[in-house]
Amino acid sequence: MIDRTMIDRTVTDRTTTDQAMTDRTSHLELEQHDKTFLDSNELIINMGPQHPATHGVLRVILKLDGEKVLGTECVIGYLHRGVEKIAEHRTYSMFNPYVDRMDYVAAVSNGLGYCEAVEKLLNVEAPPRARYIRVILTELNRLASHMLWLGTHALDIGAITPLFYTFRDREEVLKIFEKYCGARLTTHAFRIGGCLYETYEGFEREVKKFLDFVTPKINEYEELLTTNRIWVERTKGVGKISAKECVALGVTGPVLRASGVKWDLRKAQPYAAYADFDFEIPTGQNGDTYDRYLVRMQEMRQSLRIIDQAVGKIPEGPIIAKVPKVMKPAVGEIYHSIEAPKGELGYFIVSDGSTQPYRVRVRPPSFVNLQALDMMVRGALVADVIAVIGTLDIVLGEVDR
Amino acid sequence: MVTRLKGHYGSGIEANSYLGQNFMAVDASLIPELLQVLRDQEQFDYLVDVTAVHYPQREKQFDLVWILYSFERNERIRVKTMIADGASAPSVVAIWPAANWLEREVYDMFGIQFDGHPDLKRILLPDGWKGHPLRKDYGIIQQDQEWVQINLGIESGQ
Amino acid sequence: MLDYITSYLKSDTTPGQAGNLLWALIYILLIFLGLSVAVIAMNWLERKILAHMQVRLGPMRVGPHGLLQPIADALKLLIKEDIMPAAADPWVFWMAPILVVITAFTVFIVVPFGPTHAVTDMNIGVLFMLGVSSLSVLGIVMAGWASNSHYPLMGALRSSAQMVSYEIAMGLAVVSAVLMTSLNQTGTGTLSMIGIVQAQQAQHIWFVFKFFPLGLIAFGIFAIAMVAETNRAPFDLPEAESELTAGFHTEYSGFRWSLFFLAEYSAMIAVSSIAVTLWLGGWMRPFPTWLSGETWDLVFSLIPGLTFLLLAAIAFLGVIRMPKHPYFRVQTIGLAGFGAVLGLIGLILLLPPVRDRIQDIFWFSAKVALSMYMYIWYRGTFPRYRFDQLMRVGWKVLLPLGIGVLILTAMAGVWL
Amino acid sequence: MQPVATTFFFYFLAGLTVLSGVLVITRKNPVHSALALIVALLGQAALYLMLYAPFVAGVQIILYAGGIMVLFLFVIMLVNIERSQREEQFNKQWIEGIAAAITLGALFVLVFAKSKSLFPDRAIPMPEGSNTQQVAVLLYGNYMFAFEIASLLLLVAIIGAVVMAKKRI
Repeated sequence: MIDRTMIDRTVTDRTTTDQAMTDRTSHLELEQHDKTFLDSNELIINMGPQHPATHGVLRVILKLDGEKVLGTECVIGYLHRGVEKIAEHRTYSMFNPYVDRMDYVAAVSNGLGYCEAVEKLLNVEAPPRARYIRVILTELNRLASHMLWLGTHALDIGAITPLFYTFRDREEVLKIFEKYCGARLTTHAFRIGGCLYETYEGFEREVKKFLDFVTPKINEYEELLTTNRIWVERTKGVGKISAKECVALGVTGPVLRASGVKWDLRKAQPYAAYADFDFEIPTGQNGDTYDRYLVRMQEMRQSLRIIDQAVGKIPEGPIIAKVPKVMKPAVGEIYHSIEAPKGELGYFIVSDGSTQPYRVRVRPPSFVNLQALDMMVRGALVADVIAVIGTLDIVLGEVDR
Repeated sequence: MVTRLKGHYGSGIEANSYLGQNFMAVDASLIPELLQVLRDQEQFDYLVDVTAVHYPQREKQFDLVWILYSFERNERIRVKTMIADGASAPSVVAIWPAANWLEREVYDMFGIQFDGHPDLKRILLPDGWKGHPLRKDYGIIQQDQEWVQINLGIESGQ
Repeated sequence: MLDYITSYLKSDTTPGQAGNLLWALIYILLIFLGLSVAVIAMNWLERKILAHMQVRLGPMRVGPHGLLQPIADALKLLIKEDIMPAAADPWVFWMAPILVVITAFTVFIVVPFGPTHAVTDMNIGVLFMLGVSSLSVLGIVMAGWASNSHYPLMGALRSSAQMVSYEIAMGLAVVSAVLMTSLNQTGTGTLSMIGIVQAQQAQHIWFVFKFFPLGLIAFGIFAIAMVAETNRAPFDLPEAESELTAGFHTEYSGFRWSLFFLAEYSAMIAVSSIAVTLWLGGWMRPFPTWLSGETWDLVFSLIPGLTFLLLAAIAFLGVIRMPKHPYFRVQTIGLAGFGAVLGLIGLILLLPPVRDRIQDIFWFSAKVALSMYMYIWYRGTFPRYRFDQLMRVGWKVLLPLGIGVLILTAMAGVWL
Repeated sequence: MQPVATTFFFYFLAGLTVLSGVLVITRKNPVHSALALIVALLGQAALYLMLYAPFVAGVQIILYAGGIMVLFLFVIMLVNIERSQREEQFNKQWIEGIAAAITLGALFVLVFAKSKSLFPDRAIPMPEGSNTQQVAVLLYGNYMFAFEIASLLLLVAIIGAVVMAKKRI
């Protein structure tokens, strides 16, 4: 009875008067369309910050003509915690757990990006065994992230069942994380220079077992949705974005690939141990919500493929490189980015030679991708806004940092 | 590429590399033009990030950084420039629409004005907030007490 | 007194037609009670079935297997604060849920649970049901408007457009079924609910199989339109939770909200009973011609009692499977008691005088229950339609199809 | 069967209908007006029922109350009510209204006075059982042509509405 419990989370934002809303949206210029005498007034709707479909505390101000969206404005920052400011007051290794709290759905990826960036700054390399473990955990995390996305996206479009299926299967990933490092969500799995924990007894066997378990499950999701008429109608042609627009707006990740750009940082600028594995970059053609869905489903299969290859040949050896206890990178700056489940996740770190970073800038994929929302939903219907927010796969923790 | 650009723009450009990553320190006056050239002629069609670094000791307090990427060449480049506090930088929204929110965030966090930005206002912090938190002189637990008291109705956000 | 009751039971007319006010009131009371129980049971069943479709357990805490959950929920709703938005239109806001509930319950006076088990038999039975249930949209529109808030208003707009559109397709499907009733010697059809079932009895066929596949298509149109008409998934746009938070009842709480809930479920039962009456043979048992004869009559008359005994057996299986921990003692006893009640009902239903009387009601309810299960199934399976797609389905698919079926049925009726 | 308390129900329903009719023209809020109109229409439907015309009553409910009034409300809800309330109201025109009422009343009185010659002594009571069938026979038998003409008129109205509402077709 999920929809009944949601009722308590009523939307109306009582602190904002209509007047203030009109002021905020005054810049949303109206498209001139042929007016007839039946045209009604524009309606300004405040979607969020507490709304079941905005995935957290995103607030979207919609300017509507009936059900048609004339313009949107995102109001973000409700979850702003000043991660970048915190970084300047922590040592390099103390800041490591904080990055998990940005994209809390894909915490392992965040940690990987940060650790690799600092490693680059320190000019050390993680040992091969650590890199393999990193790849396995990161890909498992990508699976978990995509599963969560699929469940919530389907829920937004009205299919309530996939959510429970994906959560059931995501649970298995989280169990592996828990066994590996004791945490399920904000894992802090990696350390600068490698990994802190050796794989637990039977890690490889369990991961293999998970692979066997999850492959039919992904088929199951696809059975539920891929050819479902309503699903196809709701997603095909919705929120179209072309490759050119994607590039111009800096949109990355599955959204970019669904528009037909075969670009994945794991291939383009391989990091960790990705150069060793054989996998494909799934792409779409139309850049609509359906293609993004297909691309992510394919990506899940590719992740399985990578894990399958990695788990079979984890090299022996140390799991952490020799890094000083007190890290003092030389004065300089570095930008390192990885392919997070949502897109390009970059860290720009400036060192002043002390134990604390002088400046850490996170390039959040969700933040940049969310920018495309306005372009994607103009002229669409309210229901499409929900579908597009879902398909952008934003995590507000990362948007607001 | 750098030599070509240098030949064109003279001494305003200083190319460098650190740990295998290329960056250019550029005079602020060259900025919109150079970035336009980088996009149009050198195929840096993807603006990865716009950010800034605050050096309060310096005369020109801010380093403004554009991180660019070229799909064609699979290559990254950072373009840096120094601007003084209170001075404004040219906006690159016309070149890359992606810069819209990124520049708003830089404005929000550092207070750097961008000329030609279509809608420069705070993005992460509330509209009426005073201060720019990523400046070095802004303390880590510092807050706009007045805003907190008026809008949240509590004594302190801590 | 006893004579009075038996004399009534032996009569072959509904209390409404006989002008028997007392019996009519008793029937109304029975239907009201039965509906309330059905809504409560439906609430529990929907949560359980949906939960099991979604690899969950559903309610498990209140009572054995959550059997008391709906009652706990009802209590919670009754004692919840009743909030009315400051800017709402109080009068309309107050009227809306009442109107919705009244319409949802009024339609049941013509629902024929058996040849005589209806409050009354109206000459315009089907028309009455469609007309009165179409009034419920007024309540929804009033609720959405009176809340004076954007989301309910959009929900109300959606629902008015949706219900008006689907009523047309629904009407066409109904007319094609009504046409089939005129296939007799006199050539006159009927709109009376009882008359329609009697026509199916006379023609020895459920109308869903009549003029195959015409009856099936008409039934399909009605089955789709009735889901849209009751605002259920995949046509639940007026209360699309992920888009409009809760649609027209966003601003309602407590008792008023529970009235909407009650009305939604009884409307589902109402439209299901129209479908059952028109196409699925109403109170007729399955295979009236294929498996006819004394023996089969006896076998089918035993099914109601056996069904309840089966349910009781399932309950006792649950009792056996209950953990043997003192903590579960109350739950075990409760479940055993529930099973015992079910078993007792089953045994009573096996008694010859009861089972002959109860058969019609049982088969009718069983068919309605099947339709309700379909509702739950849809909800577990389908994503939600978008508004323009919903309109397209209604106007461009169902409406032409309905007209086509109507014309073909008329032609088939004339020539076959 | 003999209906119970016919007279009471007649006056009750008639009073309800007239009262809500008055409310329709006196309410300032158009939604309230529309709701009052719905009550009037329902009262009318009940009166039809008392006249042993269940089919007409059913059609009255399904078409007017359930269909047309919903569309009315649909449009009214989109109108900015606060603005429309500030505008000049028609119900301020007392003189015209009274004049119209007097004229109409005079007509009614005239008809009532002369009813002996206008109508047959007693309307033929329709048998309750097959009312719908009789309506059908009349509509599709005796008045087939008029019925079809009316449907053609409605078709023209639909096309006209589409043309007026949509500039691009």
